[in-house]
Amino acid sequence: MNALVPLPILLSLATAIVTIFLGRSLRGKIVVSLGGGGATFVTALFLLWTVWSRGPVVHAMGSWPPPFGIILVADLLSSGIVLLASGVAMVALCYSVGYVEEEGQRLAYHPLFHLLMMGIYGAFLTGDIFNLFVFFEILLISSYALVAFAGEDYQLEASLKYATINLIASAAFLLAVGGLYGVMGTLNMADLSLKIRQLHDAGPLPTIFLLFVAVFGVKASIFPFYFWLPDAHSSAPTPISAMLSGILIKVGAYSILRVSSVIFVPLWPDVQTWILTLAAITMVIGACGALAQSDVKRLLAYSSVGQMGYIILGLGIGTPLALVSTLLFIVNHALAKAMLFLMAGVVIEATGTRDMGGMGGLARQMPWTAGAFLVGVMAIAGVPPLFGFFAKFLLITAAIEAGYGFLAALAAGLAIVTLWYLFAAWQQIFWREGNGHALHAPPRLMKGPGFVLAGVIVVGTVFLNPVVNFLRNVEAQMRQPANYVTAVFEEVSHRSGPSEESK
Amino acid sequence: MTTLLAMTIGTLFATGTFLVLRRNALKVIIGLSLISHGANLVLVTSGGFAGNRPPIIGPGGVGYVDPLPQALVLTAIVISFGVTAFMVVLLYRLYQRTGTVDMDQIRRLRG
Amino acid sequence: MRRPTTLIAEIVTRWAFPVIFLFALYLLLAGHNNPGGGFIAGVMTAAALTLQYVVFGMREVQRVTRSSYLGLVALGLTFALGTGLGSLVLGWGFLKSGILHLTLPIFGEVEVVSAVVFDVGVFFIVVGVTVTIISLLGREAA
Amino acid sequence: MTDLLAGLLIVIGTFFLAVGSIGLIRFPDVLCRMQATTKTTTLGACTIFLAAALKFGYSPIALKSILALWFLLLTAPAGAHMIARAAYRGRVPLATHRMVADDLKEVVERSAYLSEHNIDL
Amino acid sequence: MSLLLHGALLVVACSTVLCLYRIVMGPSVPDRIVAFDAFSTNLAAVVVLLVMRDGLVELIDVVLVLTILGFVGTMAIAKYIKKGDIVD
Amino acid sequence: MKTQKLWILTVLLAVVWCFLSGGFTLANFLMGLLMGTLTLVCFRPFFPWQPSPRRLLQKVPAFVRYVPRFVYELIKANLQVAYLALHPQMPIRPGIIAFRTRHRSPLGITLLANSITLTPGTLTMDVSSDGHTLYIHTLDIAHPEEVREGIRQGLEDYTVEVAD
Amino acid sequence: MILLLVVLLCPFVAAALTPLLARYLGTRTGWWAAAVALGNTLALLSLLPPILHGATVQYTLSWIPVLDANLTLMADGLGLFFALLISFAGCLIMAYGRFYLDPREQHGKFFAYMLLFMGSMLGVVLTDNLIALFVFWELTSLSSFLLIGFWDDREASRYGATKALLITASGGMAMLIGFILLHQVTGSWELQSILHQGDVIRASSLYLPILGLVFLGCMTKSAQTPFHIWLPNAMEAPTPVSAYLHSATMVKAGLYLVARLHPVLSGTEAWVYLVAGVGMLTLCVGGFLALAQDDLKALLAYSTVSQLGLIMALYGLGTAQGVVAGSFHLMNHAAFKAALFLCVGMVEHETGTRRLSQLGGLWGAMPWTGVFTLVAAAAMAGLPPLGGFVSKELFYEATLQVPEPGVRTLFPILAVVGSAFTFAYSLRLVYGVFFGKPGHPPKHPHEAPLGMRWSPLILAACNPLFGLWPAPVDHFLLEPMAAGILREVVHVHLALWHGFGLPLVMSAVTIAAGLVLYPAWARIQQWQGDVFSRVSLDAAYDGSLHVLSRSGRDVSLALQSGILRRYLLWIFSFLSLLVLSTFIWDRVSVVPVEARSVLSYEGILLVLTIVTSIAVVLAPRPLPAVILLGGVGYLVGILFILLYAPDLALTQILIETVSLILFLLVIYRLPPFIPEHASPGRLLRDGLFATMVGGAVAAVILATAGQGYFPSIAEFFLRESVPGGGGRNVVNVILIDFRGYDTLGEVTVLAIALLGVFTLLARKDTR
Ligand code: NA
Ligand code: NA
Repeated sequence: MNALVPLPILLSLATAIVTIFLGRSLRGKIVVSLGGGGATFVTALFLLWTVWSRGPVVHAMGSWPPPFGIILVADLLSSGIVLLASGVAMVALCYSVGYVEEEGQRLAYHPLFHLLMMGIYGAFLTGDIFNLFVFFEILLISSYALVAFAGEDYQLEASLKYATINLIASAAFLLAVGGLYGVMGTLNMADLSLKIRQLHDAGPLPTIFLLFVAVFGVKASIFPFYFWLPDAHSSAPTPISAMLSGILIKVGAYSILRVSSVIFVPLWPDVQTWILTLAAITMVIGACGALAQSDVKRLLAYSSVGQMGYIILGLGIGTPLALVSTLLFIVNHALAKAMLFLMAGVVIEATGTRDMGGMGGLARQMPWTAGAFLVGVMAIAGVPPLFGFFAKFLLITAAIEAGYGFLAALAAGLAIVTLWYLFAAWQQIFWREGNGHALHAPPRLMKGPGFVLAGVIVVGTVFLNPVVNFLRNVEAQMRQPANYVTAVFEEVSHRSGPSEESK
Repeated sequence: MTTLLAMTIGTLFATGTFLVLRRNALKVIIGLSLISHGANLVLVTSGGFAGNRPPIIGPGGVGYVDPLPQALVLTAIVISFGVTAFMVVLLYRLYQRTGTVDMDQIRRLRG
Repeated sequence: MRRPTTLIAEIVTRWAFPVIFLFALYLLLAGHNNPGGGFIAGVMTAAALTLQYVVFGMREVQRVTRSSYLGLVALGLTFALGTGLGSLVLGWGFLKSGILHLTLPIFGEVEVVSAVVFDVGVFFIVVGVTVTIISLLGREAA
Repeated sequence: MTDLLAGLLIVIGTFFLAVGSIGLIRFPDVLCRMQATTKTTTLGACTIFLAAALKFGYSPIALKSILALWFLLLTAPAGAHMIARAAYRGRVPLATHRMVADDLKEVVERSAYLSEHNIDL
Repeated sequence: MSLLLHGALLVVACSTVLCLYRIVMGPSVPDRIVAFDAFSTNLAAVVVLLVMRDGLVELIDVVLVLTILGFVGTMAIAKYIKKGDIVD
Repeated sequence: MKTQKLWILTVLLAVVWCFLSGGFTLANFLMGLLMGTLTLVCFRPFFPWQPSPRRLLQKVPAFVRYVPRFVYELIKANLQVAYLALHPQMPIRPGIIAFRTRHRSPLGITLLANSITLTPGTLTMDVSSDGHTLYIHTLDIAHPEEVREGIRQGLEDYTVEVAD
Repeated sequence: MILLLVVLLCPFVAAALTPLLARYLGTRTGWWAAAVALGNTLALLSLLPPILHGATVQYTLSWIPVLDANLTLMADGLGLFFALLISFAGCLIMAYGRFYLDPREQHGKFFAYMLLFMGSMLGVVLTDNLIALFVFWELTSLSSFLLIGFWDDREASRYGATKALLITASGGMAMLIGFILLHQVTGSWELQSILHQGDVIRASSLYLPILGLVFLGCMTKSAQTPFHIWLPNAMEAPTPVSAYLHSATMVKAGLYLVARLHPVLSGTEAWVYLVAGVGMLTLCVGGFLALAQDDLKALLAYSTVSQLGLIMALYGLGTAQGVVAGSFHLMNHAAFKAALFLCVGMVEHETGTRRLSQLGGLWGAMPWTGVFTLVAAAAMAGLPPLGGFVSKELFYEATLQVPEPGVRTLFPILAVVGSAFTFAYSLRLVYGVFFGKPGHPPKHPHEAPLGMRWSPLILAACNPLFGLWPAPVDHFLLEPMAAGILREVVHVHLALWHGFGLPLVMSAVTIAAGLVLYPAWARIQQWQGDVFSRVSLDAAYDGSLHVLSRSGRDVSLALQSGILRRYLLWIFSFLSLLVLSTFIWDRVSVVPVEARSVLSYEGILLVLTIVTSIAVVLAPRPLPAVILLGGVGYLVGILFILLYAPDLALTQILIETVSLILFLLVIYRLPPFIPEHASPGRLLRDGLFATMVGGAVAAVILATAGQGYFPSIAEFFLRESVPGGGGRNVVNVILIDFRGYDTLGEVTVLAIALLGVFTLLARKDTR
């Protein structure tokens, strides 16, 4: 069963390889690509089921016991988010088939997509801090390539800026890993967790912790590290925008969650103020940026900045309730923002413009698209009854309970601003008198995926109890790093491989 | 050794930073390369300098330096090579399409 | 036809190339016990091929080698993934290396490590990637 | 004995390396500097390689040193030739006031003329 | 012997500095390439001296690599310099 | 094709392999043959040179005469450069002279050109496209014809015997 | 009782089905919607008997039990009254809407939204759970948004929709925080439990915040001054929507909540001053504004504002009398105001205009409409023998008996003033439309179709009924409702004739003052026009949105300048700040571990590296810069040798050469370095930043390198390399075995880089 853990990563890689081998065969690439994505999704389901029923599952690469070898750990958090990622990826893939032009698909689109997914899954599953760096780089470089995929000026520009900023972050990551290794002599997260708890004097660890937070903050696009996001997320091909905003930025939040809940547990007070401050500023910046946009994708991108502010805010408050809200935000934003991007792509395809001023009146011609878009808008704006509301509600509750009245008020106030710009955007696109231009009908494969996500959001709202219950379990597991550590080191006693024989 | 190396690495980061803050995109990429040199050296420095022979097991097996940072750096070097290669080509394409490598002029995306 | 470089450069390169390539192979095979390994060997090979490009010109070399290096990358990835999956299927976990001790007539005691196959995969990938990038750019520059 | 010889070679090699670098600094134009490096630096390095070969006797180090030596002797002149050619054709300013002959000038100018007017002979 | 080697290392290191001077000061690009070539050869010598000093067999491969790559690099630069680049 | 003649190259490569693997043992040599073959298989068209063993053997005496001459010139060259480089006034009279060579084989031209570069005060700068004229930069030219004569007698006589 | 759930879900299900049914029903969709509402009304009536006996009807559907957010349905007198109001008014208005809407309009969409609203509104009044209540509360805002924007091609509709949404949602957000605080105090989300804890709540330090925040929500929803500004703009909605949402039901949600929380929040001075004070203010402001309107719907909108203020004031008095009076007036208001809206709708439908200046003398053409309007307006004006008269008398009486001394004289005066305005604008409405000079409407007026007249007839007929025969109202509606609010048994005995007393005098004064005010409407109109062109709450709303969006644009343009360097300055400075801060605040010490001394040549090589890297910065052209970069790379390789890392040295040197070639191939095509034109100040600044970054990095290294709090795991690799990994080169064994996964990732990165390059270069088109 433990072999299930690396499978999402390996399946993605294998799919990528096969699609490279397939050369320029379009049909073959699409079939393999969708098949691989589907298989990964199914694997992720099994993985989550396994973890749910058996507790954290650990896979030691090469059978080398932790802390020496690299291990992959699937606990509820990681397997849950892997499932989320693979689901959204599958939807985005289907969309891509309709969206990405044939030549692009014949080129490297499919392998790059799956390699991106490989990086994402790896980053979620790995239990080794340096391996995390490697997977970060995988997902980053494939996203640079995908952002620049269609080769337009602005895409190249966005990709260059995105890559530059993230390269600096990578250097900082190495600095942090080097520092951590210099002090602790190990790279395994569970081992680090054990050892840091034994320390009486934290020494330079606060520095390192903050460095990690900053590095992950770049991925999570916290202020002042977010500058790449509005450019990259708005310029990328639409399904990639959906993946970047839906899943990729969550990797940063996830990593902060990981290092703070597993490794640096005793040092949390040292960074909490920073995190809260930056999260608050991020929320404001996201709102400011979104208010200024007339380009629908750029607006959605800025909205992602703001949402990341909420996610990080919950993380910073750090109470169980706040963490549940953060998780709920992650799920909500992953589904809703991905859906909004996909639908924005439909609208752009139909009207031939990204400028909302040039759209209008689409509700008459595309009522279902309008409805789905509205669901997304409501979800992001946290309009009840969709579960985006509950994320917001829990966050505010948690902030109040933890005594952060100001932050609660800020979150509430900015929620209104979010509501404003999203509804205004929706109005601009779907209401008003149409400009009378003939609409270009987007392929069905582009519309379907958005509806699927909208459906998932609605169904998820109806069955919110199991979702929240699951997230509470996730949170409870996170709160007990001992579980994680035990699961990792139990691995040693369970395994018996050739290395045992040679000793 | 640590102090002098720290100074060296600091200089690599500083010069890299200075270059990254220039207008010419090529300088930016060169700056990034310097920074990644620095970062690689950080990793190799992290293990400290105990030991005085390369980690290649031979007779009289003591005094090896810490092999792990070396392996990590190897990975890091390769990765930064890959990324640099990509960026160089990206820059090339950008120049082809926009006719400039001036980062102050490559600012269609703003606001 | 105009020479991309000169006669002297060409002749020296013809002499140097096999040595460099052999050295690369040596680094590949010796890598497990001495400095070297798939990556280093791969870059070395790529450097040798680059030298060929530089001296003989892109067109000439492509006429001679004719192969697609993208396929080489995919092949290398298959090698690397294959060794990992092989051990996974055998129930040892991903990328578990096996060691085989052989005693051969002339070579004496030889250790065959399955991880070396992985290293060969790495070698292919590195050669493929480096050479393709350089030749693509070279074609642009030409 | 071998140690003594090796030591001597090291001294010689080091001397030539230093001289090469000094020449590199002092000579007036690129072609003259090249004269310094291709000869002295190459010989200096070769001498030191030889010293290593001598010091370690029949050993991997020695064999590889010899290989490196051979390789250096093979390639250094070719490299120098390529640079010199590029330099001259790129019209690097030379110390012309000291030059006593230039047989290449005419040839290069002719070929430059031909290539400028797209004439392929 | 060790003292000699140490001295030799010192001298060669200084000689490397001279090469660097030429790389930095140019004035022309071929000057820099020549200096670069000499620089890598000097570094190869440094490595050989280190090998001799510490008896580290493992490092000798580096010498070969440096020699080979010095050549490859020089050829590449020599080929790809532009006319406009030759003179600063 | 002359595949049958490739064995000599393979053996040469096997020797190089032995250098690389640190010893002339049978195992290394066999491995070298394998690797040499691999090299030739992979990059066959890069090796147009097909030496015949007999001609190779014939060249040995010439080669033996050439090597000491070359080493002598090499040392002389270095001392000369050292003298010039360290001399306070730096008494040089540089210039570029054309040199028509008797060599006709590419290998010979290359050998001569390299030898010229490594020997006193001369450096092969360029070679004409037919390969028959070498352009040589010289550090200290008293008279161009003297330099040409020096090269002819000091090197070309020997290299022509070795490779042409 | 599951019936409650059925009643609640029925409109939602019906709403979902409506677009589908509309394809077959066409213009008859309205009947379907009205039938649903009627069914709901009947079902709710069946709940009346138990509630009359003081029982409550409950049903719980668990939704998110882990968050205690369940669909706890509870119907008591208050809830049932509202539910009946919602369903019954819904039935009448949707039946009316079927005629009102043009056959070419999207009936399916319209009635789906209406039913969605009806369900949401039922949810508000029938849930016991505050979270669920909030959910429905926001859903009413959403459906109101959709309905106001029904004619989405009109700019004014979109403006009104957004305005209503923003203001009510803002209040809702405040209310949500209030609920959260309430939950903190009481530990429950269930009203059943919260309503028992009045003393706890009032004693809590959070009482004032709770009161303020929750009341803010009620104020915005019920259009209390100064948040009344959205209601007039909401009149852009089709008239049935105005009648239903913006007079009869949705705007009463705030009143409902005030009534609902009456037991726990009232009983303090703060309650009276806040709730009643705001109510009184709203009463007067609304009336004053209503009188001057030219647009009939605007007049009705402000009148609604005013009347809602009246009811709010009554609830705010905190007395049982006030509650009864308020509840009764609420009922009356629903009847007369809905009737008036429908009548205005008919006028508009038949004449094509709503402007008083274009109307007049319609009595002859539209007698039925005229009668309905007259009756309803008279009720609004508080004339006997209509229900409005009774409730106004009760209002006066209640204001006269305020316990708080500070407002004992003020409130009655304000009550009279507000009512005088009410009288005046009622008069203006009736007279201006049906009497006086005939106007010049765009269409030739005639009576509205019969089907359209039924609903206003029924609604208008309620008014004399309430006034002349209040007993059933007392018994079946008012008593249970008051009991629901006050949570105690209340006996109400309403009568048209109250006997002589101060209230009657006040009524007389009201009528007199109203007659005085009426002719002044034109002057008031002019005055308002003058003032509002300079300063108004609407302008404040628009201005604040404008300021918000402009400052958003300014901030994002300032930060997202498009200039990479500025982004990097932020990032670098923040990274170094973060790092350096820990050395100061967290007192991280910098005590380097020096395990090895520096030999002379090592020193030279290190310094050489430093110098070379600085030389890269100074390089004048791309090529030298790249060559020097290669030099740095080689030197780093040599440093690796000094650190006993042959594999690294090999890799570094190889990679450096290949990178050099890559750079060469590219700069071959790139332009030379452009002059930076950097001022010395900027160079100095960049230099300082660079130094700061370098210093921070050096500090981190000094603080961490080789500190070794724990033995490194590297021992394992050295030990296991040969036996376990089968190789003596530990680094290689780590790479391809112990940490082969990293290597797999690393080569994947390379492959991706290639794919990226491949794609970039495959796109052939150039500028
Ligand atoms: Na390797
Ligand atoms: Na290796």
